[in-house]
Amino acid sequence: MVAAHQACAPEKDLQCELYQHMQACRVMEQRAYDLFMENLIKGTSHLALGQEAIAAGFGAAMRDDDYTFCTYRGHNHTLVRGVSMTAILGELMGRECGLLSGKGGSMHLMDVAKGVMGSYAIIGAHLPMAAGAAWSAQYRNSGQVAVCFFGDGTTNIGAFHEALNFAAIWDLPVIFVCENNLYMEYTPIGDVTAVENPAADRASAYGLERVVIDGNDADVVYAVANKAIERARAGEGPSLIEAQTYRHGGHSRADPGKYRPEEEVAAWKRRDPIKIYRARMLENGVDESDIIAIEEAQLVRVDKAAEAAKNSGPPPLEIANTDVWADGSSTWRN
Amino acid sequence: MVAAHQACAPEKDLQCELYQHMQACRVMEQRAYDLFMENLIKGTSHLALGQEAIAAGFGAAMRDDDYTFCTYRGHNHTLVRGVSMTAILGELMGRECGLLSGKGGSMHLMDVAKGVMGSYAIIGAHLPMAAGAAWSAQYRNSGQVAVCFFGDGTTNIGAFHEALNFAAIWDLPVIFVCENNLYMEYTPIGDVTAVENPAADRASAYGLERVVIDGNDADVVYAVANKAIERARAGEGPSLIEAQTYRHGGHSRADPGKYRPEEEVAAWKRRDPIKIYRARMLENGVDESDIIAIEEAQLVRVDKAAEAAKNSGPPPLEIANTDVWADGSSTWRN
Amino acid sequence: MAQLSYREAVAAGIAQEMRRDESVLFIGEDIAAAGGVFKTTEGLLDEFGPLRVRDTPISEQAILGAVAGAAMTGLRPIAEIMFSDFFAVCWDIVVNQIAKTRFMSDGQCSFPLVIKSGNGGGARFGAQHSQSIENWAMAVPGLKVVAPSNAADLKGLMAASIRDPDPVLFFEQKSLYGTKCDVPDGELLIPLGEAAVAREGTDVTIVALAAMVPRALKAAETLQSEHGISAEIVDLRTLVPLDTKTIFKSVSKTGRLVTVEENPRLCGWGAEISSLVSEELFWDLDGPILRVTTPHIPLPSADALEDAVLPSPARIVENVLKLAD
Amino acid sequence: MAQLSYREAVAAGIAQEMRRDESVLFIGEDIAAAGGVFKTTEGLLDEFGPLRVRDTPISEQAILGAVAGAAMTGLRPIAEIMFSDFFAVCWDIVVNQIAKTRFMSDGQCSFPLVIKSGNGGGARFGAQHSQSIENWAMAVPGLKVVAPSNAADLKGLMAASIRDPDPVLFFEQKSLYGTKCDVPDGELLIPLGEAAVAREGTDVTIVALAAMVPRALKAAETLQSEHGISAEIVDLRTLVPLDTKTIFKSVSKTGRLVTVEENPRLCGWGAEISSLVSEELFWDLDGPILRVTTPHIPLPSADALEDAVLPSPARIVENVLKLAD
Ligand SMILES: Cc1ncc(C[n+]2csc(CCOP(=O)(O)OP(=O)(O)O)c2C)c(N)n1
Ligand SMILES: Cc1ncc(C[n+]2csc(CCOP(=O)(O)OP(=O)(O)O)c2C)c(N)n1
Ligand SMILES: [Mg+2]
Ligand SMILES: [Mg+2]
Repeated sequence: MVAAHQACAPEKDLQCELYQHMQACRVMEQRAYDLFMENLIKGTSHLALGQEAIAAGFGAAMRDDDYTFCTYRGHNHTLVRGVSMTAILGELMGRECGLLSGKGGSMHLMDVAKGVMGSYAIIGAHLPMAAGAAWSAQYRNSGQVAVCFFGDGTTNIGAFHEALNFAAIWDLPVIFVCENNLYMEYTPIGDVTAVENPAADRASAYGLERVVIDGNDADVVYAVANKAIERARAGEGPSLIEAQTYRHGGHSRADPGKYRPEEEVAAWKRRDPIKIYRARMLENGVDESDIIAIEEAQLVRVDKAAEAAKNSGPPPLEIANTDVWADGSSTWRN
Repeated sequence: MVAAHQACAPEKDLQCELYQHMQACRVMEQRAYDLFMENLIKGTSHLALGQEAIAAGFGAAMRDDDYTFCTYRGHNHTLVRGVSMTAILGELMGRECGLLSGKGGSMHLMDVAKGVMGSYAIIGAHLPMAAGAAWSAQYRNSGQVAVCFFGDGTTNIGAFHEALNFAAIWDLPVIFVCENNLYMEYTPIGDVTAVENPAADRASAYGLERVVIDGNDADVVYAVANKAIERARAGEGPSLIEAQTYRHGGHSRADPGKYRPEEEVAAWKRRDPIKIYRARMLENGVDESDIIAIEEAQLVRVDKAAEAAKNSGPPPLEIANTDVWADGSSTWRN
Repeated sequence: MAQLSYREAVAAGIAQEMRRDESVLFIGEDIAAAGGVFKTTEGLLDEFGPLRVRDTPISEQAILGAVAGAAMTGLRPIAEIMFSDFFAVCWDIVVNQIAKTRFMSDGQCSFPLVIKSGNGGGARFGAQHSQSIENWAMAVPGLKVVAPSNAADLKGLMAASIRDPDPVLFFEQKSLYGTKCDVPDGELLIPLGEAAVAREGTDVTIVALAAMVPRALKAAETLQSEHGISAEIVDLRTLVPLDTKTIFKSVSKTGRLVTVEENPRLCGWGAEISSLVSEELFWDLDGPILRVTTPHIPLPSADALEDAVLPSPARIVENVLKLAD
Repeated sequence: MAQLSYREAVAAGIAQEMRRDESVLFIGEDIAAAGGVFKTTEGLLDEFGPLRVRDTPISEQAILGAVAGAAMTGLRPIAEIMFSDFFAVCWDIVVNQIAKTRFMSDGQCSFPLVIKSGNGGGARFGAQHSQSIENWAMAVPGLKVVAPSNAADLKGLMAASIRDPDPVLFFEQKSLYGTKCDVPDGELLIPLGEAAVAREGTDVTIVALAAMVPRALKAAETLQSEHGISAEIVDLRTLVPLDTKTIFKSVSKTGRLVTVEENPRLCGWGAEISSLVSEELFWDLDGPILRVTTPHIPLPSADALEDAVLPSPARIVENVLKLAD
């Protein structure tokens, strides 16, 4: 396990960037939670409250033209690439201003212009797709890398295995990031996995290095992300990173998360990545006023975004029948 | 790698049993080859000439009520469980006397009464099925084990991964036997696999012991099979065994196997499991006349079997429409 | 007779069979300790214990391989595939192994198993958690296919599916989980392959399945009250075996047929029924056969969009009126 | 104009497009060094090199995931799934990812890719290597579906599929690999969505696809010579987009329709066409619509059995005669 907080503190700007990413994610998802409660978000939604350091660390380390592939629990990974918060909340609410005009929903955020190549809701499927984007970057010699986020439960499905082997044999510039939050939906990962570290203990099966990190420490994530991305860009192939973390809430909207021991939840809440990072910034001599400025700015941002999304109407019904095909139509006959 | 031939020679009876299994397999598959050439076997067929020690070792070690699951390259694994040679050759030829009346074919041999739970031709699928049979044995407390044979190429498909993890977490009495013959169809396994030993180097990913054995040494196979079966029967869970071997011919009927270096083929032919075992029996003091008796008996057996199969007619056409359903019919409407 | 929800009927049907037969086991993701993500399996772990009701990893191929291997060797297992869209990750085990092996083996073994799954749209879950795929299942020789429209049918058909000697794909329509109806007390068994006439009528036959049945019934009321058209509603209940007798009897009487499917248009089960009727009952038809389906698109997530594309009572009425012209 | 076999036309079509467009790549199992298990891809590795023509592990989900990811990011990849039965092991990537993502993303990305596969029976390979699954593909919104019946169409449709901006499932019917025909020299492109009238006729329309086209043509000869019946044969060539115009034009003329499918009966593409015709062309029909299909069974392996169940010219003739009664 890569040790927690490295000796040398990163630049102040970078610290502020990481903190800002985490704050943005936190307030956006908290707002999303409130919007469910008001029944303004229908269907389901999977929050990553408590897991923000991973999205933030990678977001800060990635180049603008790199690719992100994420899951239904992908609001944060999407946001940190510079995607509009209004468009994200609008999509969760099924509004016209939504990132996908309401056609995708909470589980399918995607913004190709920002390198966010989609959020996928069938466990495992996006791992080989990320490998494919990396293969494309390798063939085009573009220097891009693909970063693919997924959960601990995903390590037991076949597509995980195929993607890892495939990426390894072709030295693809892809970084597989397993966010181990200890649970599938409601089942503890240890109950259904033959090894202790569901991702890291499989790395050697693909000739890869074993990497387990503290996923609640943004600096650690950032450092490890940078290293893996550099390797990938240099043509040295894929990485598999297991980042240990915890979701503060349930699996999805419907789930109060009661299957988790209270002390476990409490212990992890004490290790809240934002709390940790805030304390560290102060320790490192960052002015508290600068920190507060970030926090306030993100609150203003989320207020505006939520307001704009609320003011947006439902999408025009015609769009339900568009864009099945590249010609924009859904016509299957002449 | 478990060392070749162990110090203490097995009983003479056992040596004869192993040798007889190998001889039976060899002459049956050589005859199958001849029958292709005469166009009496249509379609395709996948021979395991050169790989007989693995089927023989396991066949000798298994209890009558244990389960075998094998692939399209499964003639030998089927035969060693006591299945009729006439029925096997008849099935390859699509005759009425065929094991499955011609409905299955070369790739799908199955004899439930003998514990041969089928031969499967979609790579990987039978691994979870074997785990399922083992789960059933475990639940029924029957003491049965399931033995599942597959190739090196099969280790890169998703079902492999899912089955291994599943079997491991439930401590299922199943033995996964990877016959590493160095090639998928025409592609060397090393070209497409991220590790050197496609099965064994993945064992730790499922909390299993790393086992690589000389698959051309029937005594080694028998010893390792016994150990794994005992473990499984004792409730100690699954094993994954990588047995190194080589097929003397091409992948299937259509393939002359030209992609393989001549010296490689020659070297492995020198390590023919039958040649090796014959020499060892002599060394161990078995009378050559006993050996010759086995050889002659198997030749007589295959002659009879082939003759009987040739004399059997095509299956009655009606059976093409039977046994889709348990009531024997293929009726989907009233 | 007690009122049960469609959701509660799932566990009721399974429990009925688990009580009478020790060879019935049940596995799936989050079905044991958590009682299922749709809360359809609550109480089963407590009653039958962890050897018979068991949580699995996210390994759909392993889950279905496991029930296949267990069914071949004497048990009667049930598996849950959480959302029917996920059948795509384990389709091989269903279509190439479970559905074909009995035939290939010349009848040496059977697959007395049930795979139950939450099917269909209406919950704003988006394209990967909403599809109706009962037509995929119908297309596969060797599978039986069940899709009840109410709690009583669900319980009785679930029990019959578990007792059935063949593999059954059992579709629970997600949008019906909250619906309730009277369910007879005691043992309930409804044979596979029998459609139900959910409403008698004389002018037009509407054939529907699962969540489309209540919608067709609503449409029938409007047709009667506003247009004086008497619609007969046939609830298929099972796609395989298919109760062509009940369909044909109704169409012979009415001379007009409309099918209502939740699955997308192309190669839906409605096409199969349409083709059967135009092959065998052509001379009884008084006009074209119409199909109401979800358009041939993936399902959108936003509530307004999803409501616009799933077949609605209004769209059913519209189509029937076309026939009446 | 040179004679090419259906087998040779595969590499010819791919090579034509790889020459003009560097973004076309091709991956699959044993397709590079070995030239494909059906010898359909010989010469491609030599001409285009190992970066563009590449062997993969037995990892169908990875193969299709790879082409999906590459297509989203600017390339036009081709993948081979060796036998179409194997689509079942990677069906999720096809139906839930490739087919849905463009729609879900509101048109932000496209999937200009081709998945080619050996389809169908007749080679005595048994139930897991012989199925015709073009109807599975047709049932999925977001996929285009191509299945040529001869070498010239194969080359031209392969090229057009590679240029098409949407994902195409391209079915090569295995039993046709050995057939030959004249193929125009130089660049050949046949647009998707255009059926061909393979034989003109006036009494009955027979709609067929791939290997069923030559069988329908044979049946037409018998019908003409022995029964004086003039059959028009429509070779669909692509299932999606579907050329309903050509079908309807023919049926309007003949008033009678028989479809001939290699896939098993239930929910086959013939049902879709039957339902389209009975919905939109009902009043032009002079009698029932008949479907000839493989029975609803897995395919048996023995030659005698396989020949007995695949639709034969004789069975087509029999069905047409039923209509003529
Ligand atoms: C193939 C498939 N099986 C099951 C599901 C249902 N499902 C959605 S999320 C989830 C748990 C995933 O756990 P993990 O990978 O740890 O990710 P986390 O939700 O913890 O971020 C499951 C089982 C699915 N979406 N796809
Ligand atoms: C899912 C799937 N993909 C591809 C194939 C085609 N295929 C049949 S055998 C084979 C090679 C298998 O190699 P290996 O597992 O090493 O077994 P061997 O044939 O060497 O015994 C392949 C690719 C298949 N049957 N199933
Ligand atoms: Mg998790
Ligand atoms: Mg091999």
